[in-house]
Amino acid sequence: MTTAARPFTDREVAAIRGDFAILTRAVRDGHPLVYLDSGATSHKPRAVLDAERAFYEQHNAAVHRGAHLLAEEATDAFEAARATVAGFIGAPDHELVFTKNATESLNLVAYACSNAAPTDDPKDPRFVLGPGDEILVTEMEHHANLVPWQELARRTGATLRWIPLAGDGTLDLAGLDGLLSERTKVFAVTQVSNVLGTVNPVTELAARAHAVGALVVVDACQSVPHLPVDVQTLGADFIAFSGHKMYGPMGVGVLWGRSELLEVMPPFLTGGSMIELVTMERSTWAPPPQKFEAGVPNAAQAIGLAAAVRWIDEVGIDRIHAHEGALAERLLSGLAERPWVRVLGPAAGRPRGGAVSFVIADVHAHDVGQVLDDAGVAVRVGHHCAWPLHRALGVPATTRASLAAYNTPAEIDTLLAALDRVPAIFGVAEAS
Amino acid sequence: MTTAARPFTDREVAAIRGDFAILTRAVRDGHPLVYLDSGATSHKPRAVLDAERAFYEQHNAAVHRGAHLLAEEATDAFEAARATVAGFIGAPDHELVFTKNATESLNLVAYACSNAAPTDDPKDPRFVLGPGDEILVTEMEHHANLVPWQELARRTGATLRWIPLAGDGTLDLAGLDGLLSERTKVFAVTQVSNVLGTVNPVTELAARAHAVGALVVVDACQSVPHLPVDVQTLGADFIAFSGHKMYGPMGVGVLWGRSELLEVMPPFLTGGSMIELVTMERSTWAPPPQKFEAGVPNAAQAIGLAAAVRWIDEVGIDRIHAHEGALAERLLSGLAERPWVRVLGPAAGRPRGGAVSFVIADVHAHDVGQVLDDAGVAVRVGHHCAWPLHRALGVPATTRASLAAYNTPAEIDTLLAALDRVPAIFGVAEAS
Amino acid sequence: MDLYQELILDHSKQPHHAGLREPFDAEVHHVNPTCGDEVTLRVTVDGTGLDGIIRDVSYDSQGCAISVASASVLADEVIGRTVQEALDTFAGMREMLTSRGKVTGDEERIGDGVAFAGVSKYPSRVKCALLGWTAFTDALIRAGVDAQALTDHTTQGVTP
Amino acid sequence: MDLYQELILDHSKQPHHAGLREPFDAEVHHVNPTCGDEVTLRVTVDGTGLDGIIRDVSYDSQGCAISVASASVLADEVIGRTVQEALDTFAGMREMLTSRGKVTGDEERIGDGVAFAGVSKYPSRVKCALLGWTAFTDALIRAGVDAQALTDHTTQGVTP
Ligand SMILES: Cc1ncc(COP(=O)(O)O)c(C=O)c1O
Ligand SMILES: Cc1ncc(COP(=O)(O)O)c(C=O)c1O
Ligand code: FES
Ligand code: FES
Repeated sequence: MTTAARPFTDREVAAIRGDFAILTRAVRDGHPLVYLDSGATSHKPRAVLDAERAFYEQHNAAVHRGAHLLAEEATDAFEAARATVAGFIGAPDHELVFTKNATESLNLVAYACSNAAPTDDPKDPRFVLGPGDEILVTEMEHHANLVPWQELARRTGATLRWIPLAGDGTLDLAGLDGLLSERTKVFAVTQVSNVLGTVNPVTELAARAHAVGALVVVDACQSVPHLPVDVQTLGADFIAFSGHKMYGPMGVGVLWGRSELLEVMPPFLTGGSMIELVTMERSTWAPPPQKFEAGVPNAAQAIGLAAAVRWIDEVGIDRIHAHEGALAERLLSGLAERPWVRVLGPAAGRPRGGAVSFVIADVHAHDVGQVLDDAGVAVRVGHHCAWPLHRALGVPATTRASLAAYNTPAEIDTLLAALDRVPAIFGVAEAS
Repeated sequence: MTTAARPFTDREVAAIRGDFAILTRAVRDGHPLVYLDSGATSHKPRAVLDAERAFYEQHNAAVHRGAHLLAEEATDAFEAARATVAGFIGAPDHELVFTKNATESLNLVAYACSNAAPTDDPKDPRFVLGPGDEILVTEMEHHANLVPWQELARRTGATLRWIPLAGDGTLDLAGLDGLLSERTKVFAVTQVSNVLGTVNPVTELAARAHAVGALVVVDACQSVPHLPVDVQTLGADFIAFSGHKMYGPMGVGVLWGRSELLEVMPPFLTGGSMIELVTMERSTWAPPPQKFEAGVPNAAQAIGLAAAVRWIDEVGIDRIHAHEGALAERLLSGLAERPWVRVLGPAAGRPRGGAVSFVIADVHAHDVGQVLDDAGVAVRVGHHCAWPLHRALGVPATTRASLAAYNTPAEIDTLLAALDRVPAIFGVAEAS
Repeated sequence: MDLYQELILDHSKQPHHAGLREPFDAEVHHVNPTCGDEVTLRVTVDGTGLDGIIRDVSYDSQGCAISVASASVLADEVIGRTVQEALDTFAGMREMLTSRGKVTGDEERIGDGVAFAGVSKYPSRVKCALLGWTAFTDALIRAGVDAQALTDHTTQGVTP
Repeated sequence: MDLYQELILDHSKQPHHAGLREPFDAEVHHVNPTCGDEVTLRVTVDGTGLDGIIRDVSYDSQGCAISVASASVLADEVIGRTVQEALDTFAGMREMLTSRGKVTGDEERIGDGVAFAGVSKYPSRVKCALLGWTAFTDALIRAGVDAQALTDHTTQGVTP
């Protein structure tokens, strides 16, 4: 990443937007769509839809299961997709597991841990949890990186602990020494908050967790689509992300894991394609990544995701990052001019991802969102699957604008102008 | 299903084939593709690809998560897809859970059972397994309906038992009384064998399993695409099938369950969209089907699957069944004329699905498949993810031709003609 | 936008009968899981049949303008009425709200509830307007009103 | 089709050195999980270095024509050779087989192995032709041949 990466010029954004048919849509009485909900799911460029379709129309077959020409072509395309996506995060191919979404990826690791409970086979002790052991998460997590660990704790008798949120929307690391100990078997943390845009110091946190022997699982859903991520330097043992948030199709996610760990980690979903030998009595497993990909794989979606990665590579992830950063600054300074709006999360100028959440006193986020929607502006409202975070912030719900490569400065201005209708409609004092 | 349903006429098949761009492909030195591997995955008609693309280009959004127009449209489309697919199997909408494939559907039930292990909450005893309890499967199962139960047995201490295969490729039910008892908590069986085409008497078996209080899980992967399935009369408690085998996209599967059971069954994957309340300490669950659909759903694929169902409805599932039946008879009688070929599974005239597997003495199935592939004929060779079945049959591998609506009598003849090269190449006595 | 009718905004700013009062026969707590909003609602009802009289409805509503206003209108409409009348109003509200803009609502039947007609065009907000109402019917059951009679009655005339 | 060369068919019908013989220094059992085929293979080797002499290779191969013929050619090519020569042949075979039809194979180096050149155009059959060879190298290690030397040597000149 060159630090000098520039936001896209107007002409460049216009070209980018040309790749997304949906962006020409009119919504609600003819307003042009202003889509500021890419944190929930991004749109998909034509290249991605074309890649999926081409696969179905030319090479469709069950991969890793056939010896005929189509099956060979499909398998080649699927494995090439794996290589492309792996390369994007600096990983070797065989460390990349395709799942259906990040939620499955995180559940995969959590269930693999309970499958490592001591039985007949000796299992790698790093995956074995029991009473007295601890799982450390944070109060900032998306439910997908919280509930699976609550459930792992329930299944194994381990204890769930968490790093609390600080007032400024960062993690309160003051008590970290007391939270990390030899008992900590797993540390799960998000790289970028899906609500606040906070960028967590994952590398530093991972080093501290590794020092006590914990496995480090990073939720990279909101980082991989928005900033360069390199697993070689990140410090994590596993990362999880979803294709649909990074210009890729729905129905495909990724789990990356260090090969040394994937080798010894027990499987999760079992069935076809992930076995080595099967008798009625027992089965043994194929090597990773196949061990974790049971059933006929979602090859079309993996191939679509690879096309998304090529698309990102073409426009440049560093430029996407710079572009979203500039838009976020524009939004933050616009909001700062409106005293009735309170932005949550890191102050302007601090590192942040492309999500900005705010509240308006006495107006519920859903009502704010409805007014914006009425002007064609799509944002997300509610707890954004991060309910404990909202409780810690003392707000029931927030309004979130989240950015992607195709957003423009003019769209930020449309959002701000639509927002200005809110005080009048709901009788909020504009000076408050 | 009218018993008088006719196979497709030549003109009708030609029209059907027109919906599948891939069927015009040339393979291996210009041979027209003869695709007889639909049991592994079927091709997808244009209407399915168009439906997915239209969703992405017009309504793409994260379903059940947003309040803006696109999110509402996407949610409506997704729920309409659920209703369409549910209607196809005679189920009410809320009993239909979207998964990524049948493998996930089956794992879902198996893991839900281990999540029902007695902890703080009282769980429904039907899902609670422990030492002394039994899981009954059959020797005919696909690995996807075997290994998850082996693993459930391992996790809970329950015992796995199985109904053996009879010599004619049906289930040997002679000892069923000894296998079913009050200890049997789960009975898992396939409706149609993916190797032999055997149609199992599921309704009768389910009644016997219910009589001892077992949950009945039916693998409907090879039935739903090929014959009318109505869950109201089938007798099962759960059925699992995959979209990609029934003209739908990859990356989507279905679990159907009786609502009374889905209500009390513990969840499997946890995270966003499947919760009711989340605190750092604990979470509660949304009602089904959401309880079982964690994460941003594979809406595009579900919508594609609904388009596949509409496509099937248009051509008629009863006619597909009749068509495949006629093709299977043509294939079986062609094979019967070749003494060096041995067909496995039910004799001609007995009820069977659209899969025909055979062996040629002294020629390995992969070599047979290669000769066929060389003539453009795509079949599957190997153990077809049913290794124990092959062991029971005493063959290491078989060659399987499996049928779909788009296959023609001429394609069967091409297969037979290509097969006739095998004895010469491998020096097999043709009279043997 | 036709969603935020003056009447809805007024009720949401100054909800009628708000606050939790004693005495009460039953209290329920309902959550809208899609947004996390909550309502605590109490009822006092004389009798257990459809002819029972609803003496009081008091509530604490944490939510959007629609859900707060809906609880307020609910209280206005049902206090002092029979269970049967209240359930009629609920059935009328639900019919209108789930009609996707097709049913405008009958003022005779649902009173100020007609102000919520615009909600039916926004499927994700329908739950907001129904939150108080489902809490209310749940509370009636817990207060001893015959559940079967209640269900039979409220499912009449409802767009499925 | 250029896959089933006469030489491959001959070897598959009458595999050379087939059957499991005594004595042996190591026996391994390898499975091709994609098809379930199996090979049991024994080696007898004098010495532990690259200069060790392979005295015998005996095997029982359950599989397709390609895998049976490959094991047969393997035995022909390596019996009586040094470990170093055998590994050279393996490296050459692997280079050719994984080349997707680009490398035709060097008869000097891999002998009758050149008959398998056509396999490289059928990616799903490459494992068939390599099954015996990976079993063989595994058996060498179990027979005490220095594993590091072996890996270093066989990864030379291999198309990645
Ligand atoms: C009978 C049967 N069950 C289960 C499966 C598993 O389906 P999937 O791989 O799509 O999960 C298959 C196909 O692979 C099958 O044929
Ligand atoms: C930070 C974060 N983690 C996890 C997820 C879960 O992703 P998915 O729903 O695609 O599994 C999301 C998005 O929903 C997210 O933003
Ligand atoms: S947004 Fe929560 S009830 Fe309306
Ligand atoms: S097909 Fe099994 S080794 Fe060739």
